Amino acid sequence: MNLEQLLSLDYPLTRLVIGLLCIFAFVGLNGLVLVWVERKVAGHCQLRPGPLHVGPHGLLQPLVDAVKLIGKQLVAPFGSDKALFWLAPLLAFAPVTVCMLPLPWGPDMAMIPMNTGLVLILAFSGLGVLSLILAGWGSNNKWGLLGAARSVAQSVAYEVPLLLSVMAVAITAGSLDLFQISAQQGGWPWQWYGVKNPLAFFIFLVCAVAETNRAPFDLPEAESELTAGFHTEYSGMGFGLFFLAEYANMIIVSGVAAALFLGGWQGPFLPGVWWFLVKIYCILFFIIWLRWTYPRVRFDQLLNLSWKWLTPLALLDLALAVIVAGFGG
Amino acid sequence: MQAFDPTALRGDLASARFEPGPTDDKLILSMGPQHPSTHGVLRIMLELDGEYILRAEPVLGYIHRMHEWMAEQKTYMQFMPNMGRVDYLHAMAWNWAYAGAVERLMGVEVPKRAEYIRVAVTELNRISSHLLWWGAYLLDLGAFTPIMYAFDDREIILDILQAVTGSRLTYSYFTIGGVYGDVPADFASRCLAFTRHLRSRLPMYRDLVTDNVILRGRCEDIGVMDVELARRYGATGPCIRGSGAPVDTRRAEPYGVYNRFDFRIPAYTEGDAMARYMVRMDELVTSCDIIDQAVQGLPEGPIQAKVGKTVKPPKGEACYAVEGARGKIIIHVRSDGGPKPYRVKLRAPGFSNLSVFCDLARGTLLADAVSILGSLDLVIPEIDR
Amino acid sequence: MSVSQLIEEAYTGLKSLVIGLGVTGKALTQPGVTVLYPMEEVERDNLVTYRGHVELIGKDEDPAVPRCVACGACVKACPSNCITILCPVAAKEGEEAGPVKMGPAPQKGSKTPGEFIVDFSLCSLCGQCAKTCPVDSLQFSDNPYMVSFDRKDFRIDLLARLRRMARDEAVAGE
Amino acid sequence: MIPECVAKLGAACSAPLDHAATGCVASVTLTPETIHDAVAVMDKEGYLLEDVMASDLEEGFEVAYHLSLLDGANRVVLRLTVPHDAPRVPTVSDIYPGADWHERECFDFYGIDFAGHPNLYNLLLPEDFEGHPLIKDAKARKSLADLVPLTYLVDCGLAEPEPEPKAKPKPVAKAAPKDE
Repeated sequence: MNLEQLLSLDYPLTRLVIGLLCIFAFVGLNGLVLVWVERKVAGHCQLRPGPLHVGPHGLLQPLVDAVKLIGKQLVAPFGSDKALFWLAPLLAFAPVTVCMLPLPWGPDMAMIPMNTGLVLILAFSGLGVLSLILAGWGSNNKWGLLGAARSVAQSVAYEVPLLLSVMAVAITAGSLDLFQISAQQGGWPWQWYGVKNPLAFFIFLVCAVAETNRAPFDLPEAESELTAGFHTEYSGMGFGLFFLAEYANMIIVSGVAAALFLGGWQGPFLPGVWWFLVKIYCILFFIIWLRWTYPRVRFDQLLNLSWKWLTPLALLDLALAVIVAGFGG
Repeated sequence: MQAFDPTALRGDLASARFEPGPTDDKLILSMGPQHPSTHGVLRIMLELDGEYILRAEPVLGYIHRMHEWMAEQKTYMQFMPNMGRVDYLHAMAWNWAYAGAVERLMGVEVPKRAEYIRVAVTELNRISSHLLWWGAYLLDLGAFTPIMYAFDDREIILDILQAVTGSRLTYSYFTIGGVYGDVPADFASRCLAFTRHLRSRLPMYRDLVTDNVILRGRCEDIGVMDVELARRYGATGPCIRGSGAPVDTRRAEPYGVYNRFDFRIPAYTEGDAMARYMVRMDELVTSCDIIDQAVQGLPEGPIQAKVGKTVKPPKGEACYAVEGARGKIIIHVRSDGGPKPYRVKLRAPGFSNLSVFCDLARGTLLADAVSILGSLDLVIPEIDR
Repeated sequence: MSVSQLIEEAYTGLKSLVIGLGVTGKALTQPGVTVLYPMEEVERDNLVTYRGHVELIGKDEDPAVPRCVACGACVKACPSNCITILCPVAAKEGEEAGPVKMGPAPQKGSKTPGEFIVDFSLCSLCGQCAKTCPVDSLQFSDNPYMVSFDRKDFRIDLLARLRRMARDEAVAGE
Repeated sequence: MIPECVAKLGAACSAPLDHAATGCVASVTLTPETIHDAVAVMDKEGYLLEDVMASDLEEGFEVAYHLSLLDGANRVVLRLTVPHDAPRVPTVSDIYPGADWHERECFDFYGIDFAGHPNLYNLLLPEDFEGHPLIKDAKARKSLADLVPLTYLVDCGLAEPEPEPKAKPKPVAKAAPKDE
């Protein structure tokens, strides 16, 4: 093979490398922007301005914070399992890169188009909890351990209704390809699956918040109970990576939600990728808004909500979707 | 690098009372003194089974300052600034308890205007204390925004009290036989404007928090304490009123001019964290009512009784009970006729309220323990004195 | 629990959540209440009521000279011993008139303070000194902005401060 | 006005106090032997234990239990004195669990040994603190007679009634209890 071939976008390896580079750039940049958005929304919710002084309207504040985090000493606690302790934040990032690959940014924009993209995302998003366990276990800290235990139970509980709600949409669309699912919806809200099947959308949103450990379901890191849960002992960039992974996960679930329920890239006037970004940011804004409004639920309530409410509802929804698809198709 | 040897870790007397084992499930956890929801420097030793609490024992003394010893080294008036530091959130009540005890000892009659001012500032201070508790409690439960709204409203009180006393937190406003200075001319109108404002804000508080299903889930049936338990532990204030006993020192042994005011004492019978929460929310209204009556009926006259330059009570002993934001504050003063008190004993309501925690926390989840702890409204400097 | 009760419970729960979102959402659109300190300041009306460290009051006829008679009452009244007043010690009979020695107030024969220092780092702003002063020579200043990296800066020479303020006032009056 | 239940306490002496002047309505003097039963009686009557206050006197350590009913101005003081060299008082924490910490506090400040207390160790002071901070020098100690008004002592038979009280006549002297 020659150099020309190697540099062509059709060559899978090249495509993968470029895609990964794009993902890292995108996640890094959007992570910073999201931190800013989060703090701004929090600030304005609480009648204060939020970050203001670094850059225009404090836009560069997250960047400065990141520089600070990078500059900090990396400290591993006495008696911790060093290998697991440092592996965990890296591992937190692994599923992010993979899950980003099949997201449909535009009608012909994807890192790697694949017909089972949804399965890939669902499979790898379950990997994130592994990093939390390792972080909690490896740091030789009781708070960390409790946080890790919580994260496992939470992840298991919410994976089920999440899958079921996604399945309802997949059955309606008759595909596991995010491109196809997006393409089958239209540019207008009444053509979206989120409007056609609001129950699935609702369940997906709740589960997405829980899966990304965001308030009011941020139990693994509940700072008023477990100080900081699984990342109690992390400092510097170890903490920074967890932080970034949390925001990256938020972007992924929002991306999936936008593709599944909000018509993906479709919309009038603007090119597809912009619509996709707008939809992602709307969902992100909603998740952030939730965090600054509600108290945290208790652990058993969290599990009850999943097993007693969301799972039966999701099953019901799935059955309905099957019936509708069976008759309508 | 040294190998990690867990047996080399040595605890203190408090942690030595908690032994790990016999099963691996048991987790001994030292919650605090640096923990986000222990409000300062309280430490709680916990014995956990998973996340269920088998045994809890508060460890005190991290901000102990020996106020009672200080009292014996200072003259009567010199001890007054300490009162603002015992319970910094409801400093006025402590001011009043100490001033009241010494006045009782000396038989001083406080001028009516001073009494009315005392009532107004103490109730304002009570509202500011309850507002801060509200925000901090929600912070314990994981909601970040309410504390900012509470501080927004609290700021108005601090401005009013700053105009009266000159300080914003650690007030030292009372004197033996009166108050330090007269209130500014616009005091009454500002107080009335504030109570009006607060009443208009309460529906927002209810919408955002009180009615919230998540909060109700975190508070209802958590830490249930009946009157009998509260009595045996000496829990007072909103804690016992949440257990169904409408007990309030302002009504039980009226001090100052409280018997001239018409106010309702809120009480709830459930005895859980939600009942204590509701009592405090209702007390905001009660305090607003009292402030309205106090500033509208503010008489003219002197603000200081004649007590002489040096305060020298005759020998004897007296105690004075005041309803603080957290419960019954009692200060016992014992005089030998000299310029310094022979013995001063501070009865902090939080001290007794916290001691119930061991009982309430048993068998609950860690998250519930945080909720119970918050619902007791602890101010650690007051507990440790 | 019947199904209708369950549905009702879920409905009221969800409704309360939506109302909660409404409250924070409304706040999102409202202007903030924060005073952005270095750029803005709290209005003057609010600041003047603040009780800062104590300061001396000048005589009506000469604002640069304090009313203080160096009786030492404030020193005794202070709970935290933060006031130091030094006065020239009257030379004993038969002693040579050497350099003037300073001693703590009150000193016989000296009716004005030679030095009046307040250690603000110890002060608890209780106001006992101003209350006990027999000639009303002490009052609270209203400066909330006292910042320093050095503890020594909080030992405030009140006589120098009074002179400075009198001078400033004289300049302003001209 | 002495509450009726005081009669059941087996008190060495009891005296009414003026609530307006002292904040209490009755003072009951007991001994370490009788305190436990007396507190149990008060518990049955529905009293709330407000605090346990110790003070260092010439006669020894005085321990005062302040109790009041939930409602009304009816604070009763139960007091007893134990010698300095053997400060031993039976615990009442088995009756009032809330007394647990109050007694530990007294142990911290005065070194009073509450016999039968389940966990009598430092509460407020650091565990390596030497001594007990509120114990006074022998010189600074005052007798109980110097600390309470004469009428109270007379009621308890600790002093002879004098026509002219020793304390300087104040314009607002502590009047004798009015509501006997």
